Amino acid sequence: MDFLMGNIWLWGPITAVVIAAVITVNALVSVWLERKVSAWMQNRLGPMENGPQGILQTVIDAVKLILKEDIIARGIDRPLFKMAPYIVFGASFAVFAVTPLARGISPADLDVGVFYVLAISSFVAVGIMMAGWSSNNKWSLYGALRGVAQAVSYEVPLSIAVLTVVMAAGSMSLQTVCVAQDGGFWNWNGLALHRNPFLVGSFLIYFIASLAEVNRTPFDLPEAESELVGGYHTEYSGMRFALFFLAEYANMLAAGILASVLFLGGWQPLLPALDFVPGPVWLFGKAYFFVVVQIWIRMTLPRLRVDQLMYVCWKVLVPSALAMLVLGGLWQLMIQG
Amino acid sequence: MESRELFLHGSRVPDAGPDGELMTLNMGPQHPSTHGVLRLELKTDGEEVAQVRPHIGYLHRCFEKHCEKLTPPQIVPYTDRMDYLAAMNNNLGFAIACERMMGLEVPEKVEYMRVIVAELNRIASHLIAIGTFGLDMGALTPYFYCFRDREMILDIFEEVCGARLLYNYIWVGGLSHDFQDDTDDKILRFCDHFDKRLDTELNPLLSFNKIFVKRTANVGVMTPEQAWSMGASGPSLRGSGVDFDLRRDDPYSVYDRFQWKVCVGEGLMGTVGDCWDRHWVKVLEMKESVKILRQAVAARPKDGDVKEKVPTRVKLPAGEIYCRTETPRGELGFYIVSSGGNQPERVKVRPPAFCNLSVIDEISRGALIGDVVAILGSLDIVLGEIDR
Amino acid sequence: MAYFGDIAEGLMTAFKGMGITLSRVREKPNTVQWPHEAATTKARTRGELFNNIDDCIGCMNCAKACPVDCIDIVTVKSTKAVDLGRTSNGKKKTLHLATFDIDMAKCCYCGLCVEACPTECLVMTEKFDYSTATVTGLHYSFARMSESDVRAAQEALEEEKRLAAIAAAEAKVKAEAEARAKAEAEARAAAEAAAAPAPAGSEPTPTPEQSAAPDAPQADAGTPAPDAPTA
Amino acid sequence: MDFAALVQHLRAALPDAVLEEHPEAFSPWILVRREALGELALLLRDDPALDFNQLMCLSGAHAPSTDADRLWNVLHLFSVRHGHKLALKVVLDAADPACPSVAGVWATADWHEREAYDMVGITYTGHPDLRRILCPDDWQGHPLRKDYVAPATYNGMPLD
Repeated sequence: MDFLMGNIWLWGPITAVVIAAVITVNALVSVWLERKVSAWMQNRLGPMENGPQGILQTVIDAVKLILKEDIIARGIDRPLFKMAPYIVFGASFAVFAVTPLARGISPADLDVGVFYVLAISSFVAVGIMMAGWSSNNKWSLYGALRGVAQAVSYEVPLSIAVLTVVMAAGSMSLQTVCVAQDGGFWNWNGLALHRNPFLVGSFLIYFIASLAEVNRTPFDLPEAESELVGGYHTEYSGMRFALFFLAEYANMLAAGILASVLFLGGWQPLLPALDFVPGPVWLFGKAYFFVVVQIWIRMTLPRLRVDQLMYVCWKVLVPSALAMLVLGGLWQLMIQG
Repeated sequence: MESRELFLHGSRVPDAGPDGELMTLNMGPQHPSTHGVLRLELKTDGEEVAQVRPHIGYLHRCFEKHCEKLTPPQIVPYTDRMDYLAAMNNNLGFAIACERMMGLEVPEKVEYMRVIVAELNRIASHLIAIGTFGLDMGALTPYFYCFRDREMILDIFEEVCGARLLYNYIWVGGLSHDFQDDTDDKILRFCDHFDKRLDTELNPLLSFNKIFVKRTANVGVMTPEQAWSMGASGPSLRGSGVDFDLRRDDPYSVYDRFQWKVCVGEGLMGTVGDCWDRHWVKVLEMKESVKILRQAVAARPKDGDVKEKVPTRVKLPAGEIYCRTETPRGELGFYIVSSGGNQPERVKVRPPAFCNLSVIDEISRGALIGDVVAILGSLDIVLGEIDR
Repeated sequence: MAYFGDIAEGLMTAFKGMGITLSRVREKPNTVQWPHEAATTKARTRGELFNNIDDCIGCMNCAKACPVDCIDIVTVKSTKAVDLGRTSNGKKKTLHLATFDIDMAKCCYCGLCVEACPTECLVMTEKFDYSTATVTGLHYSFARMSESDVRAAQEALEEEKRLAAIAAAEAKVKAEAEARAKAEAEARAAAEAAAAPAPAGSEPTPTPEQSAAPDAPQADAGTPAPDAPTA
Repeated sequence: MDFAALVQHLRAALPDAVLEEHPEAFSPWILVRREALGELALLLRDDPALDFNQLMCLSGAHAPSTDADRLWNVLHLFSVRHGHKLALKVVLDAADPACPSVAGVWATADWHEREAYDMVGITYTGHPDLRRILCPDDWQGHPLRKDYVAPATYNGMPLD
C-alpha cells in the first residue's frame, strides 16, 4: 500500500481515471436525483420512461448532448471559448484529489488539503469569466460578471467558516480533520454542541456560502435562466455544454463532500459500532445528503437579486463567520484550555 | 441599499456612465421571462436599467381585421385567443357588448352561470400569473402547485363546455351548454380545497418568503397618478392602492348581487404600488372570487334553457358602443361599430395588458435587470392580448 | 434590530417553505402517464371532428358557421328520379355529396359547426391524439362518391335540367298563349264594359333552381347547390 | 353629470368645439372640431367639474361605408370621481388624416394613437413617438382601411 501511495506515476493516472468515472456517474445520478426529487416535491413523477423510475434518462441525455452539433457562432473568441469548459471542468475535477475516503486512505493526503480545495475550486471563476467574455453575448457577459463577483465574494465567508474547523482540528489536512471527529455522531463538528457550539454556526454559514460557490439557488445568479437566459453558458451547445453541466454537478458533490468532511465527520460512521461499513459509503452517503438538500432548497426558494446577493455575503455572512471564528477560538482557549 | 431605495422612488435616474455610454440590451423576443414574444430594449448601465422600450406586435394575428369579415358568433372563438389564459372573461366582454347593442336580456340563470365561469377563470388566470411570477423570481415549485389547482378548474370547464383553454362558451345571448348535474358540487369542492391550499401552501411558500418579499417589495412602484394616467387597470391599478373595480363600479351581469370586497394594495411589505402589492392583490382577489363562487353557486337558478335567448341570427343594429368588463388583467373594452349588417364594421379592443405594459418604462427606470423581470411578471401580461 | 429580524425571518421562512415542499413528497402525483394510462376526457370534450356521411344532407350550415373556413363542401343536386333516402332523424336528403372535406389542421375546435348541424351528423369526438407526420394527413375527406359517381350525378342533373328547360319553354309558350288569349279576352271584356284595364297577371315561370337568400336560416335542405363541383 | 349637462358645460366653456351631440347612441358621443381637440382634452381632464382622469380607449376607425371616405378618431373617457362617461369623436378626411394628439393629456393615448396610426393611418400631430406598433416598421399601408389590399409579399417573403 505504501509503495502504491508513494509512486505518483502509478497512482496518479489510476486516481484520475477513477475520479473521472466518479464525476461522470455522479452527474448521471445527481441529475436523476434532481429530477426525481423535484418531481416528488411538485406532485409529479419525473422521468419514468427509460429504465425503472427513469434512471437511464440521464444516460440518454448524455448521449444526446454528445451527439449534438457543436455550434460556435461568428464573432466568438474561439480559443478562449473552447478552453473555458475544460478549465471549469478541470477545476471541479481536481478538487476530488484530496477527498479522504476512509481512515488513512485518500487519493492525495495533502498537508494543506483545505487550502488546496479552496484554491482550486475558486479557479472555476476563471473559466466562467472566460466563457462569458469569449461568447461575445451580452447575457453571457452579465452571467460571467455576476459569477466572478459572487465566487470572489463568497470565498471569504466560506474560508472563514472553514478556518473555524481548521482551528478546532489543528490541521489543514482533511484526513486529520476527519480523525479529529472520531467517536460517534455527537462528536462531529457540525453537531458537537458540547465540544464547540460555534462550529455549528460555522456549519450553517459554510453551507450557505457553498451554495453560492456552486451557483445553486438561491444564489444561481450567473445562470439565472429567467433573467439571463442561460448566463455564461448561453452560447454553448453539445459536448461543451455537457462539460459545464458535468462540472456543475461535480461541484455540487464536491461541496457536499467538503461539508461532510469538515462538519459531519467525513468517512466516520454514525456510531463507532457501525465501523464495519466502509468509509466511502459513509462519505458519499453524507455527500449525497447534502446534494439532496441543495436540490430541496432549489425547489423551495426564489433567487436573490444581485445587490442582495452582495448584501447577504458582506453584511450577513462575513460578520457572522468572523464572529464564529473569534468566539470559537475564545471557546477553545477558555473551555478546552 | 439606501441608494437603491432612492432610485426606486424615482429621485435619481442613472445617468449614462462616465464616458456617456449606455449599453443596449435586447431582452426578447426570445427570452424566458417575457411571457411570450415581447422585446424589451433596455438601456443599461451595468446592471442598472436606464430606459425600457417595449416593442410589441410579434404575436399580431389581425383580430380586428378578422372581425370585419365575421359574424358576432364567429368572433367569439377569436376572442378566446386574445387573452388565452382568461378566455371566459373575454367571451363575456364581447357577449355583453353585443347584447347591449341588441338590447338583449339574458335569463337570470345564464347571468349566474356566466359569473361562475368568469370567476373560475379569474382564479385560473391569477394562478398562472402568480406561478409564473414565482418562476421569474426563481421559485420553481409554486408554479407547479398553481398548475395543479388550475387543473381542477380546467377539468370543470372541460366537463361543462368540452374545451380546456379556448372555450367559446359564453355566446351572444346565452351559453353553449348547461352545467352538468355534479358541476356545482365540483365547484364547491374546488373552493374548499383551494381556500385551504392558498393559506397553507402558496402564501407561506411564496408570498411571505423573505427572499421573495425582498425581491418584490419596493420594486417597480407605481403611483396612483401614474396608474390612472397610463391607463393601468385591474390588479396593477388596485396594487397602487386605488379602490376601483369595474365589477363594482361599472357593474355588469349580476355582480351587484354578491357580497365581496375590492382588494387594494396597502404596502404591507414596502411601498404601496410595488410588485409585492400587485402580487398580493391577485392573491386576495382569488379569495374574493371564491366567495363570489360560493354565493353564485348557492343562488343560481337551476331551471331553464341556457340557449333560450340565443338568437338564430345575431345582427348588430347600426350604431357604436364601448363596453368594458373586468378581466383578470383589468379593463377589457370592446368598441364596436356596426352599420346594421351581418358583420360589424369595426371592432376595436382595448386590451388591459396593452395599457399595463406601457407603464413599464416609467416604473423600471433605475431598477436592476432582475427587477425588470420582477416588474414584468407582476404586471401579468399576456402577449396574445397585447398584440391581438 | 431589523437586521437580525430580517436574518431570522429569512431563515424561518426558508425552513417553513422547505417543510412545505418536503411534505408534498408524500402526496400522490397529479400527472397521468399518458399514453400508458388513458387520458381523462369528458363526454363533451371537443376533439377530432367526425361526419357521419350517411346522415349528412349537405346543407352547408357547418361550412358557413365555421370561423376559419376549414370545411369544404361540394354538392350536386339529385334528380327527382333518385331517392337518396332519409337521415336517421327523418330529414329528406336531396343532394349528392361530391366533397365533404375537413381540414383539421385549420380547425379551431370552437364547436360552432356541430351546433349548426341540423341532422347531428357532424360531431366532435373525444379523440384528441391524432397527430400525423404531414399536414395533409389532417385533411379528412368524408364524402364517399367516386369521380365517376359525381360525373354521373352531374350528367343526370344536366339531363333533368335540359328536360326541365324544354318543359319550361313549352310551358312558357303555353302560358304566353294563354295569357295572350286571356288578355285578348280581357281587352274584349274591357272594350265591352269600357272599364279600367285589368292587371296583366304574368305568372313567374318556375325555374329549376330557386335561389334563396344566402344567409337565410335553413332548417331544412333548401340550400341551393352549385351545379358542378368546382376545381 | 349626465350627458346633456356635460355637453352644456362644454359648450359654455368652449363654444365652438362641439359640433354635434348624439345622446341617443349606445355610448353617447359628441362630434368635436378637429382643431379644438387638444384644448377640449385639457379642459376635460383639468376642469374639476368634469375631471375625466381616465382615457378608457382611443380608437381609430375607417368610417362605415354609409359615411363616405372618412376616418374616425374616437376617445372614450371616464371620470372616477364623478362616475360619468363621454365619447368624443373627431371625423377626419382620409386624404388629410392629421389629428391633434392627446398623448400629452392622457399618457394612455401614447400607445393607442400609435395603434390607430398603424391600423388606419391617422397621423397625430404632436405625438412624441409616432411609429407603427403592431405591424413591422416597414409595413406598407394601413390594414384597417376599407380600401386596404393585403400585399402579396413582404420583404420578398410570400404572404399567403
